[in-house]
Amino acid sequence: MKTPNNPYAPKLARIVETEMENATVKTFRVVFEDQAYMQSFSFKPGQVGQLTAFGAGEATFVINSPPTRMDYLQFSVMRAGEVTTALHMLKEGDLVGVRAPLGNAFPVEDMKGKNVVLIAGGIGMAPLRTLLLYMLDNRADYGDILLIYGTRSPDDFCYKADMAEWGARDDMKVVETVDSACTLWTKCVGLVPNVLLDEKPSPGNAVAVTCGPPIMIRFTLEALGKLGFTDEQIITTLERRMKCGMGLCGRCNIGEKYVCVDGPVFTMAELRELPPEL
Amino acid sequence: MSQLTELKEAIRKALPDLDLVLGWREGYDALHAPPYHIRRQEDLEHLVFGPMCVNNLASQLMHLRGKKVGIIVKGCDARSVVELLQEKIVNRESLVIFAMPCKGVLDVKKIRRALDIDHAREVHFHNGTIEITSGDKTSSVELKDVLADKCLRCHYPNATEYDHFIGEPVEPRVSAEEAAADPAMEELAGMDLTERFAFWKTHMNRCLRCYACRNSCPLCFCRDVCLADSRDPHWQSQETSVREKWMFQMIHAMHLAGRCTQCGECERACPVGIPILLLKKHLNAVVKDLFNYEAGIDPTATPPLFTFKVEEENIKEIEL
Amino acid sequence: MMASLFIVSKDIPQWLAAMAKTRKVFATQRESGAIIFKPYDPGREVVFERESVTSCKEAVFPQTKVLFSYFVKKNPETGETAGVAIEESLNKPAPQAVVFGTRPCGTKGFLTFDRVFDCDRIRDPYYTSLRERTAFITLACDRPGATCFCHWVGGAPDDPKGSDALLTPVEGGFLVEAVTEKGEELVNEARSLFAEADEKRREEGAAVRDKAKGMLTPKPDLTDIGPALEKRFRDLDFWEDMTAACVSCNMCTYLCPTCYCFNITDESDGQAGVRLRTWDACMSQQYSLEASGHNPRPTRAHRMRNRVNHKFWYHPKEYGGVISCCGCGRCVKHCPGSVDIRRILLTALERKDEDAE
Amino acid sequence: MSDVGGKELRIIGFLCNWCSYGGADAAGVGRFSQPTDLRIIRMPCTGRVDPLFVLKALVSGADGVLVSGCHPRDCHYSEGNYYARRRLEVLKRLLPMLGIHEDRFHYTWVSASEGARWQQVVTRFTERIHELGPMDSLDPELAVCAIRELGGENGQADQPAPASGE
Amino acid sequence: MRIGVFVCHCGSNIAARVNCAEVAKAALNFPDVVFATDEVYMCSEPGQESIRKAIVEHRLDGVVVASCSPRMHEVTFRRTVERAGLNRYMVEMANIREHVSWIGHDKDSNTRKAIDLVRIAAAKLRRDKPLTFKTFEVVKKVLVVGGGVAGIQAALDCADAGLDVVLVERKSTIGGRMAQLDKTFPTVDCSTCVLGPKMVDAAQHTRISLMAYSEIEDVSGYVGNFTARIKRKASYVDFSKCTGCGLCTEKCPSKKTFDDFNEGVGTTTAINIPFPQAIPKKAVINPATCLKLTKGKCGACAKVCPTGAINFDMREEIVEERVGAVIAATGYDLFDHSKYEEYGGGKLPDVITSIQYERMLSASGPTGGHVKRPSDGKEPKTVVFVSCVGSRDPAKGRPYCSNFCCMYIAKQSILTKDHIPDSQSYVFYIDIRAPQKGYEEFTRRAQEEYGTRYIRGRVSKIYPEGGKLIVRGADTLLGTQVEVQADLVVLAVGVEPTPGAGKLAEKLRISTDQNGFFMESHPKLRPVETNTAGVFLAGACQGPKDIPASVAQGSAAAGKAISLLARERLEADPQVSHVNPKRCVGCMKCVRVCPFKAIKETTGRDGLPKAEVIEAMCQGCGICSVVCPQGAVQLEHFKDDQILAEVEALCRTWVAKSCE
Repeated sequence: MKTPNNPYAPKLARIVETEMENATVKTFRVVFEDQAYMQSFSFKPGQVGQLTAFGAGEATFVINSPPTRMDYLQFSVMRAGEVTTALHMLKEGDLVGVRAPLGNAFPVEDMKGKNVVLIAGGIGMAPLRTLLLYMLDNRADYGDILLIYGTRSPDDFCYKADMAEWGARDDMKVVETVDSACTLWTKCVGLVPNVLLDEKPSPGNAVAVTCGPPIMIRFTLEALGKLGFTDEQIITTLERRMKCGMGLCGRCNIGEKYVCVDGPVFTMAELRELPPEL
Repeated sequence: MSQLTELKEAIRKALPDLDLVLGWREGYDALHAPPYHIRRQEDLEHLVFGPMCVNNLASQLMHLRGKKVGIIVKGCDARSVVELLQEKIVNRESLVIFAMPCKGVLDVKKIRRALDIDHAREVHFHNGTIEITSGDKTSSVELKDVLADKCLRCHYPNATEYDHFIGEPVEPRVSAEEAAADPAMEELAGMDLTERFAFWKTHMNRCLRCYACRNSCPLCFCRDVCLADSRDPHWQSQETSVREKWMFQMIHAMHLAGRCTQCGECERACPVGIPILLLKKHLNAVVKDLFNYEAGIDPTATPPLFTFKVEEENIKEIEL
Repeated sequence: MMASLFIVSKDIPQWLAAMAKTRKVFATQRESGAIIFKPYDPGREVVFERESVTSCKEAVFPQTKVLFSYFVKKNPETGETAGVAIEESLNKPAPQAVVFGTRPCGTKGFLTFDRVFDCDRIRDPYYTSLRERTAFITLACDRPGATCFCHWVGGAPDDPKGSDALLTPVEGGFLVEAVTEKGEELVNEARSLFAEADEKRREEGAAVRDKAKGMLTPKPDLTDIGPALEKRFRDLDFWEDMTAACVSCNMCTYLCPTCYCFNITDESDGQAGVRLRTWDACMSQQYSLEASGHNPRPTRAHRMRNRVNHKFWYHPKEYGGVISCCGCGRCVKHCPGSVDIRRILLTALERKDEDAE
Repeated sequence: MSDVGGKELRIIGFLCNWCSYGGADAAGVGRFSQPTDLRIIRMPCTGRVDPLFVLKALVSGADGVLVSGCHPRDCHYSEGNYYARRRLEVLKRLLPMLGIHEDRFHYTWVSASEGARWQQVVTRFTERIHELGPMDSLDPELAVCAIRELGGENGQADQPAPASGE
Repeated sequence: MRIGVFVCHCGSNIAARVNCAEVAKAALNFPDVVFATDEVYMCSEPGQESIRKAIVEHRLDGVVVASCSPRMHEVTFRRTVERAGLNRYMVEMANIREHVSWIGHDKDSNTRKAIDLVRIAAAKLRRDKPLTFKTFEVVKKVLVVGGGVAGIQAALDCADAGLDVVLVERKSTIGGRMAQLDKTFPTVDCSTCVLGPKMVDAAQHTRISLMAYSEIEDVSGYVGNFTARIKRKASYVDFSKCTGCGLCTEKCPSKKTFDDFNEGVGTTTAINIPFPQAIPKKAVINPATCLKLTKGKCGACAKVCPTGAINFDMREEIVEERVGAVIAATGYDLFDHSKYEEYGGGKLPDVITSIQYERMLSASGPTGGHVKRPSDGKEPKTVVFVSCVGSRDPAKGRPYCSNFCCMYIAKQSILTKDHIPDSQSYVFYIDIRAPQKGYEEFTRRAQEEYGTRYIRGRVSKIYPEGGKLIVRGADTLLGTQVEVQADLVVLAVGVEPTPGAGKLAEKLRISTDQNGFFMESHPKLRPVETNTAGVFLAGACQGPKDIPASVAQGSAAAGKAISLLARERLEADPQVSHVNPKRCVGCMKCVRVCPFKAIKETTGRDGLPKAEVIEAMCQGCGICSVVCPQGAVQLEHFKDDQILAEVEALCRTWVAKSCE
């Protein structure tokens, strides 16, 4: 029996497809069992969901498919702890629980008409994927799109098929980079912030969205500053340990803001208003 | 020169070479003396020492690894330090021990039971009695009635390991044999199995899983990565069932077997008065009996469960 | 408010028994020297003389709550997963409950829960289902202790906010005032036990309350506590000194009537399982520890900063200036290190004009 | 000798792989009949047997726990059973203080060739547990209740789950 | 996870007493089990094939086989799942034959038990992880400890196979006990003639480096990568210069030195070459009796030495060798018969040991091959041999049989007759043990052709009387007391481990049996292996054995070492402990208890101490795991969670049942 609007209760969803992105990241495409719910389901790019691996628990992931493509919801799971390990064990046809959408989204309306610089590192590509696909599906609404995506080594890239497709498009620019040179890699070599400085995107009428490991973010922010981007023009997403996903359980707060409801998307200007506790 | 002045003087001299010294300061009333860090010479003015200095400062040492730390110890606290030295959690070279001979510390719960006081504004000790001023009322009680149980049976009032010994050593209050006689243990021993099972069930039912016992224990230095709230390994669920709570106390007790110095911090810390020290006292007696070993005496010894003898004199194999 | 009534002390058990007929009654009882809330048991004495060690959070926010159970159903022929049955515990209605003998500070603490769990943004069905069915009969405080500071945070020893009925101890018994309809109902159910309180008793009651208020120590002005704490945010030395006595246990938060943080964990055998909501504590190292090993609040100093800031800065900022501390003093009184949150506040206020570093 | 007195009780055995597990195998090979209450968990060495496994079993519903390994001096890893002996002896002496009969737990040494001895150990231990009867139970875990209520025979979930842990 | 359960009937071995179909049916309800079946023989080719097929068809991640003991077929089924593409550790077994069907009569109880065993196997499997081997390089060199016949054989076989060998011998010459023997049974051929060429081969082999007069100081490391520190004792003779000419021994004035090689039959000089065929043939000074070393004067040897090899300032030195395998061949020592008061307590000069007698029989021995009574030098006419002196005598702490005494007694009685044709030998024996090829015939020859009189019974007393020794004993066959007036009594003293065996066992981290002999890994199937990987046993150090058995074991141990080191890299068993650095607080309790020194202290990223397992050294006992209070050290495949899952699988079922 279900209590209406019980925010703790996950909805059942079936895994329709899985894909190993790299050694530690597995992508799941899921569809709600309740067809009506699936049809009425809506979300905004950047919002997250809680996935339940029955038997292990819940963990938070961004919905990295765009709301413009609702055949399934896509989540990419990096194996790190108990729940993610349990999720990795799941196969096509298995059931998961989903609580979504949670949190806020990228300001896709405000970004309309602007040039967009996407800067991703590692698994940080996941939230940018949904944003990018959303923009590509509404291509006319946005200006120039530049994607800089860096990983440690060529094997670590996620969404390799997407990358190939985006790289082939002439209405956006893709720069793939790896931290250090290696054989058979003919594309860019260098750390993301340095590549960004080389690319020199203009801050004029632009928004930069960045997501990745903390160290990359730190230097990327510095680089964006050098390029002339203001705090209002820089958007990032935060990660915190989360449990409830609705601002109750306490742990994901930064000052009075809860990453799970007020985030995960923040502009740098917003972050500067919060206590420095990252 | 009073003992406190002497102590302050010793710390004053040592402080320049140390990151901090662990001591006690005056608390919100005269019966409480919370631990604090002496970093600067001027911090010394808050330093107090006396029967209200109940906390075992050795519990703090785990947090302070990597620093050069001074610590003020009572006799029983020193045993915890010795144990930490044994287990290499503390490096002797980066520790300066100021030993204070101790005549016993207060049990605030006993005072609350004995005297109806709300706010101990002033506390004075006159030979054998404690005089407490609360509001405009002053009442007194015999010190022996409000000392912590462990102090009534203390036979290690003086630290065995130290750099500075402040004042004169005090005589142990009781002999080792008298120390072994423990009314609480005798009470538990007097019960039959069913009664004991019920005893623990009742007590554990009250447990909040707040882990004050664990975190106050100087030897539970793995408190941040404790099995009780770990998912990998997954020993315990977060349920507040008697089963989980009791299981935790079993883990606590077994992990302390042969290591516990009986400082009593676990039991003192428990907000709901669960007599958890009983299990540890019992295991200490077992360890003493089996291995003739007492924890916290010799910094170079190996606790008995981390070693063995090919022939165990005191373990007789029992055939079914 | 209903007119004052009077009940003699020895009739209290009868009142409790009357309420216990149809409700779950929590009352303060002594166990091993500690006064705690336990389900009322006619065989056990109910004690009032001191504030209980535990708050009565358990009544509306149980330490363990099964959110739902689940079972992975199999096709009995093939063994393949056929579905997952999820059974929410909400389906079983919670019993009506009465909490008897909280102090005004503790009762008021539940208003913090109300603000968080039952607001425009979200309505937590587990909380509200219990909260709606729970009544609080509060005992006005006649002698604040060394650790009390309800008046610092907008409370008072006789503050009826959040209570359904308020008792005041007087000679031979208690003055009883129903604050809400629910309270009135509870009194009326055993109306024969109560007498109208005469003028003398009412005056005595007022005197008891005034005396208690008079015993309170002067209070500081906490208007600027938010900014003062903000000033100290980067001052980790400050927080380290303030937590020198802290052992980083969960006691302060578990005893606190306003702390509501929780954890969600699953327990399962791989096929059948439960999702549990259990109390959690921001003083625990694992509270904010991420799977990567990164911890934004790695030391007790960081964690204490968050705890104090949350009560006196973040929560007021979010909820119109209301401090989420009820001043009951449990965290001070029972802390194994006697960490005094008041000292932290006063020191922060003292240094509010001083910049960090 | 079949079942000891009808209804089976709940006995867990932790056996070291090298000696006692082999001893239990030898008992099987020799067709040395034994009571069937015991469920054996294979361990690499008694040195791996954390006394807490025993306690966990006893508070979780086991009526008896048996640990068996190589005789002293015969440990495959030289020293495992020496450590085990100390730990398990301490454990044995803790049990009565918890209100658990110390006879509910037994540790012993049985080599891979001692099938007959294994038969004796199992038989006597099982008899002893039957003399003691089932262990006093603690409240069942919530998770267990859920399994019971939801599990049913074919996994049909119809019963409501318990409300909470109040 | 997707688990398949396979219940084996084992013909009727299981099926007769367990309802296998019922077990499979029950298993299908267990968590994560998506396939369950029962078959007649799971281990058979079709049985294994059905597992393989099910893994593929049902996309299984792991398999539970309910059948016989894992000690029987775990390896089999690991291979089976590996062939189907799973990791070999993704299989768990439920032992429903040895632990169920063969021991329980009641089919219902058995079936319930079998279901529970499958339940715990599946519960554990859910926590199993694929484990992969790590490989490491090996040092293709073998350390052979002991230069007796077993050690020599092992060294030669290894060297012939192309491995470098370091042969370490405690004494100044190799050859061991066999070199002391005059003749060997049952062929009665010359011991030195047989052994000599082997000794020479060993000395001259280009791959063998011979370190005589040396001892093992300590051994660290692990299979494939041991480091041995070898102590070269101070011989005061530079072996590189000494030619073994023997001039020094002629001039040495200190002639009362105990003659070790001749077992005290006669004395020798302080500087000494044990016997003419010694290899290496080098002189060694006994510092206890050398006048120069004890009193500071003399130096006669140095004066006469033509090569200037004498060096009184020599000190012992430590040599380090890296080796991949170690063969222990330290041989045996002999029982000290002075413990037998009834045989004179070692005080009767004409009661000698069999090895002393052997030296007397030897033509190159101290008596030049003439049998003489030590007391008066007369030729004995009546010789009594007493067997089992320090063997098969639990009262003396020697419960075991020394294996070859019966045979050499027969040999020595035959040789006695050869040397002194008019002599009469008596043998007091308990049983005659002569089971090998030609042995029985040999003992019969002693009796029938050489007239040796065998008396079955223990000797109760030996005492001197009128220049003779009265040997009193029982003849248990006749049931009478017997007294023999003997000229010489030879005690067949039992075999015991060498005095240094215990110490060496510690250094090699191998165990010893209750009698102090090195313990083999399995008495039947792994007789020359030990429980420390890469350490093998040869010869009597493992237990009393005669020459052919020692030689065979030397070759066997060599074979094991050769096959081990034939690989370039070794695989480390992945069932080892690992430290989770996020949980480790650095208390190092694990380091303290590890019997294999396989855990070391390192520094973590936070600069604090952390424990770390050296995987190749870890043997997988899990002692560390139990002492780690926070569960940071976990033994793969036997993690806390895996064992807890097993416990909980049982307990939850039980509790759930009792709730009903």
